[in-house]
Amino acid sequence: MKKLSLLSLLILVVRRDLVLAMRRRADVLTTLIFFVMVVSLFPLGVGPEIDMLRKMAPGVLWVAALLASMLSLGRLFSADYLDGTLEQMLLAPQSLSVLVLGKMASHWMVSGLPLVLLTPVLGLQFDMSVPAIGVLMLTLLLGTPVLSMVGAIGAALTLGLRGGGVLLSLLVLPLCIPVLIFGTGAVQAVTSGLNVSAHLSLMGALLVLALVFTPWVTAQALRISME
Amino acid sequence: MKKLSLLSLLILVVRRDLVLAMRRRADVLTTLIFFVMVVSLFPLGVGPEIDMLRKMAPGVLWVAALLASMLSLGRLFSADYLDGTLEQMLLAPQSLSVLVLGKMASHWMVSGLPLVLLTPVLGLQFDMSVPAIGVLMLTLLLGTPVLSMVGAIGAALTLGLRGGGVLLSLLVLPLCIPVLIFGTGAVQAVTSGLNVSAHLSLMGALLVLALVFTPWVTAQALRISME
Amino acid sequence: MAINWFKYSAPTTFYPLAGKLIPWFAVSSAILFAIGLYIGFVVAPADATQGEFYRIIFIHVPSSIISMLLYMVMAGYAALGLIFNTRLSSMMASAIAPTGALFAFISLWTGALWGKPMWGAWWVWDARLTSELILLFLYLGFISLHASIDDPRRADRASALLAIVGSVNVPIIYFSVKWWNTLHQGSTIKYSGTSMHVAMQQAMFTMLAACWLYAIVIALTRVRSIILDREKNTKWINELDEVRS
Amino acid sequence: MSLDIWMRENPLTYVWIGSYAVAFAIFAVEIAMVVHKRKITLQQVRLMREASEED
Amino acid sequence: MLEVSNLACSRGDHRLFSGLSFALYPGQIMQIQGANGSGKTSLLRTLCGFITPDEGKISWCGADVCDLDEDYFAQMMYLGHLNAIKDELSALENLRISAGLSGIELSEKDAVAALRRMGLKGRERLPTKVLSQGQRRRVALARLLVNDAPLWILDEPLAALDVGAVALIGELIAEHLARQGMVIFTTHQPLIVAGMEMRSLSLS
Amino acid sequence: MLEVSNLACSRGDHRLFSGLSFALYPGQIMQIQGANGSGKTSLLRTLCGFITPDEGKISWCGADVCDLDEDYFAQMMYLGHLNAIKDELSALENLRISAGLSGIELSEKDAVAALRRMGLKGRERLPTKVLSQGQRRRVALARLLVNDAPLWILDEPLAALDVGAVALIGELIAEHLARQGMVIFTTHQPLIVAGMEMRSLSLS
Ligand code: HEM
Ligand SMILES: Nc1ncnc2c1ncn2[C@@H]1O[C@H](COP(=O)(O)OP(=O)(O)OP(=O)(O)O)[C@@H](O)[C@H]1O
Ligand SMILES: Nc1ncnc2c1ncn2[C@@H]1O[C@H](COP(=O)(O)OP(=O)(O)OP(=O)(O)O)[C@@H](O)[C@H]1O
Ligand SMILES: [Mg+2]
Ligand SMILES: [Mg+2]
Repeated sequence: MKKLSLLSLLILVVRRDLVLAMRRRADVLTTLIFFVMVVSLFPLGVGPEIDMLRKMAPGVLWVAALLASMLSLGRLFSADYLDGTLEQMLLAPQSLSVLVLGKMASHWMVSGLPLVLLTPVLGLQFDMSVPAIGVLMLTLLLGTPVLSMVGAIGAALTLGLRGGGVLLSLLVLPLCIPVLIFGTGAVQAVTSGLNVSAHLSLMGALLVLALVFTPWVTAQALRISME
Repeated sequence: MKKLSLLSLLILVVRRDLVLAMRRRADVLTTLIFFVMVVSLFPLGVGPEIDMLRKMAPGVLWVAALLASMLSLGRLFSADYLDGTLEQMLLAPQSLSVLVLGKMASHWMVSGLPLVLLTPVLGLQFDMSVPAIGVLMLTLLLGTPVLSMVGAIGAALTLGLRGGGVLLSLLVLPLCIPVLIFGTGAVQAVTSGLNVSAHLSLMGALLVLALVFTPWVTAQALRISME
Repeated sequence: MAINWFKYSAPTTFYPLAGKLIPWFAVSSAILFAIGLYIGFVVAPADATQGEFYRIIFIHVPSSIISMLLYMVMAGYAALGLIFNTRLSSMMASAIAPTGALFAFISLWTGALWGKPMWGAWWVWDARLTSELILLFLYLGFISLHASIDDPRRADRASALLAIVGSVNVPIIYFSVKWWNTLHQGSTIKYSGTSMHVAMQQAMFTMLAACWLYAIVIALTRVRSIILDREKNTKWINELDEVRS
Repeated sequence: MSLDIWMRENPLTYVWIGSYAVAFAIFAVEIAMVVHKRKITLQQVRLMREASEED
Repeated sequence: MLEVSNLACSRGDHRLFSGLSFALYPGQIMQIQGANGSGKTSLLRTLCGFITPDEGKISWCGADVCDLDEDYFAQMMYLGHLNAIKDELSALENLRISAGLSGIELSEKDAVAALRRMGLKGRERLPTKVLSQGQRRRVALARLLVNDAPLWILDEPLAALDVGAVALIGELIAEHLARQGMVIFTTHQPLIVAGMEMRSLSLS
Repeated sequence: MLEVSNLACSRGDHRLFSGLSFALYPGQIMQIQGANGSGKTSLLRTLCGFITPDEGKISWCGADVCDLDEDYFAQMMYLGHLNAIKDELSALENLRISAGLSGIELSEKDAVAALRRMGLKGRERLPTKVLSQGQRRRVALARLLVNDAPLWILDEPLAALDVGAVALIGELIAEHLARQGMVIFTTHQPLIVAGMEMRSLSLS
């Protein structure tokens, strides 16, 4: 019996969650389809004028990504909570923060990354230009991990509560507004020919900030919820 | 011991659900706040150009109403399911459809009607004209009951399932698209000076259709889910 | 005749029958694809207005038609399964759904590729396009609901109800979308209404038949796996040759 | 823009690669999935059969 | 009269019972026995029509219950594992509403009387959230007092009850049988019903 | 060595126990007794650090467990009401992953051997979804075989197990005690551990 290092623990958790996600493929797909569906509802509501759609596109995609990632967060800890695995994780003799980071990472790979990869297709539906789509993807790539990480705090706090879904959105959405503003701001900058690096570096800073603090905060929230 | 008529059964169910909603006020408020929040995210995502916002407004409000009502639908039957009341309802010697209709009605009063009443405030945020707001409210008044009713089918089908929320939206959103289209279409018609009565009567027709069929279908779905 | 139907609606007899039919359908489908592609690309002349691009039609139209047809077939099987409680019908419905969704996807994809040279945009919010997209969503909803329920009988019945509700809604959705689109902008899109060349027609029908046979082959193969999975505790499954070897 | 030009110059390649190759790739993937599913299911059924024979 | 012939039921891949036949006549009582997971609850839920049996028929007074549907429900009351009471409502409101759902308009006076008989005096107007587990079960059981259905289907009615309440349930059942009622129930505890022969059915 | 002094714990408004003190030395075993709802699970969860006690102190080898934190967790293993296994994974994957989470890299061979000892031969690679309740519990208990923590905290380890498995658990515990391990557990069934004096603690 060999002791595991922190890195291999992280890899173990990520791999476990990815394997589980693959065996429950329906859950992963539903998030993705929800995203596509919300995005496609907007033209139906706003009308097919392509000019307006093009302008709305980054906002709509970002808001839809925000909502999809909020909704999928409900499942981040709840399965482990219900079958008792979360208890065992809290008793792990290694850093709980690392475990949590692993779960965040796999949540992002399963519910954030696919959204990023789908963005070009949806962007074309709104007739966005190619550089705009590129920047949009870049901002989503930087921003969705932040959503997963900040959302994890909310998921940990609302674990096992009635009406958890809506409550979760209420807690987390306000915290995610900066990400939304920088994300859409960058795309608007590129379409009006401005420099986007300021926006992107701000988002990078947010990402680093989230990486440093949220795993620890989420670990604390989990300890509170399991009492 | 007097036997109850169908009408008084309906009233009983509606009253019961309203009393329960009042004693759990937080749930009602969360739906409302979610609605306000989604609507307010859009200007942040799309940018402050008032012309575009005015054009988007009906679509955004409708989509937000759709999403808010989807999210609150998760709770339509789940509380009764978990504490066993739903079992007793299925064994009621009177029409299950009437019971279901009562639950739909109170769901609408609690989560659809408040949205309609909030619309003027949010409409003004987007600088909509007064007649447009009037028509928007009218369409929401006709449309949100349809959302509650069609959504009830989805809620009954996904009762007690893992990842219920997203799945519910996935099932129900496509079915609600006609309501969305006619609802926003009416507002666009009034802003471009056209006659709205065609839209409104179509929505009325959808409402009648839903009233006739959905309670029965939902009752069947409940029987399937309780097996 | 009636007896025959019931006989083949039992998984016990249907399973080997399907096994025997699959190779025939598969071979004819492959042959028809070959013929269709030959006529479509070699025999049929280029279109006067659309040039070579119009050749997308030979895959686009069959897959569009089949995606819609399969939804009706699926809903029909689902309804049969719900009303008469026949296991096989429900299994057929769940076997058809993924194929239907893929055809809807192909239709969207090829349509988008056609749109680029014709309209200059990959996607416009046209009535037909939008309703095909919604059809894809309906398929995905059916599949997701079925996959989320662990108890197979409840899964069958719940998703059957959904399919039926969906099929009632399809016309409503279609007309609403159509109306929505024509309200503001005059019809920006018109398909080339010229009468078709004979070879084009032949290619299209051959491809349609090929796609249809392909769908049958896939649905039958899939339903055989479903039967195996659902009935794995029964005696007849454990006595099948492919299981024992 | 470069795609537009390439497309106009090579319409048949565009049609072939864009539509038919993708469609047939999808068909191929679906066939592979169905065959794989059959293999897996058979394997599972055999496993269950062996497990029940051991009892 | 409830008649069950050749009933078979399975959950998931698992056959719980098959070839089960019995008849229950007015004034008779029957206990279902069996280990955990042997299918007692499943049998009762099949009798209620929640679960469609794989094979066999359940008939009420000669007619198949599937055809009778709501007419059968009017003749029957089911009390399951779950109490079917709302935490937010008081015991009184709960009882009146659940009577209303089964089609009976119950006056406040009758409801209070039923709750007092169940030993809930002084607690009628408290939200059930603050009641103890046993008191919550009593609220659910009070429905037996305000219902005139001849067939009672009770799943572990004694769970969480203390000795006094168990005796009271025995009394209630004896009265019901004396009125030519029928009772079918499961329990892991002994239940004594005065002066009645207890039939029992074992699921293995 | 686990030492508990003057422990008090309450859930909701309700004081479950107070003034509880005991010490557990290497090679000792202790059973917690008490009616349903008397607070056995709450006590064990307090010992694990999930619940902060109202009063009192829990110390491990002289140091407060709140200060030790992860060092204490490395010395302890807890097995609760819930099995902590994933339906979608096979027994083998489950065991290897849960060993990994407690910081041990378990080779496939060792894992298979442990599962066989628990009587799961031939079922190592089936998804646990298709296993029976007792088999699922065995998968969870297999963790006892691959863990070298000296303190075992077991909440109803015998639930859902048949006679053979109960005897096996008795053996495992006896071996663990012989290795100078410590065990604290609850159960409603009798458990015989060969040649050990069983201390017991009653909660009322
Ligand atoms: C993503 C884009 C598209 C989608 C989703 C789509 C969808 C459909 C559907 C559902 C049909 C079947 C209609 C029926 O059988 O009644 C169809 C037929 C057809 N489509 Fe498309 N389409 C798309 C793009 C295009 C484009 C760009 C063109 C050519 C400019 C085109 C030309 C046709 C033609 C000629 C037919 C057959 C005509 C008929 O039967 O009415 N489609 N399409
Ligand atoms: N929906 C379901 N899907 C699959 N299996 C099920 C389902 N419901 C119950 N079972 C299984 O059916 C069996 C019978 O369950 P049932 O609840 O009828 O037992 P019981 O005799 O009432 O037990 P208890 O004494 O614990 O109440 C159990 O093994 C259970 O695991
Ligand atoms: N989160 C909570 N809030 C309020 N009360 C609680 C909470 N958790 C448990 N209780 C109450 O605390 C008491 C003790 O519960 P506990 O689970 O410790 O009992 P137990 O002795 O383990 O019972 P069992 O033998 O059934 O396992 C119970 O009366 C329970 O209702
Ligand atoms: Mg039971
Ligand atoms: Mg306990």
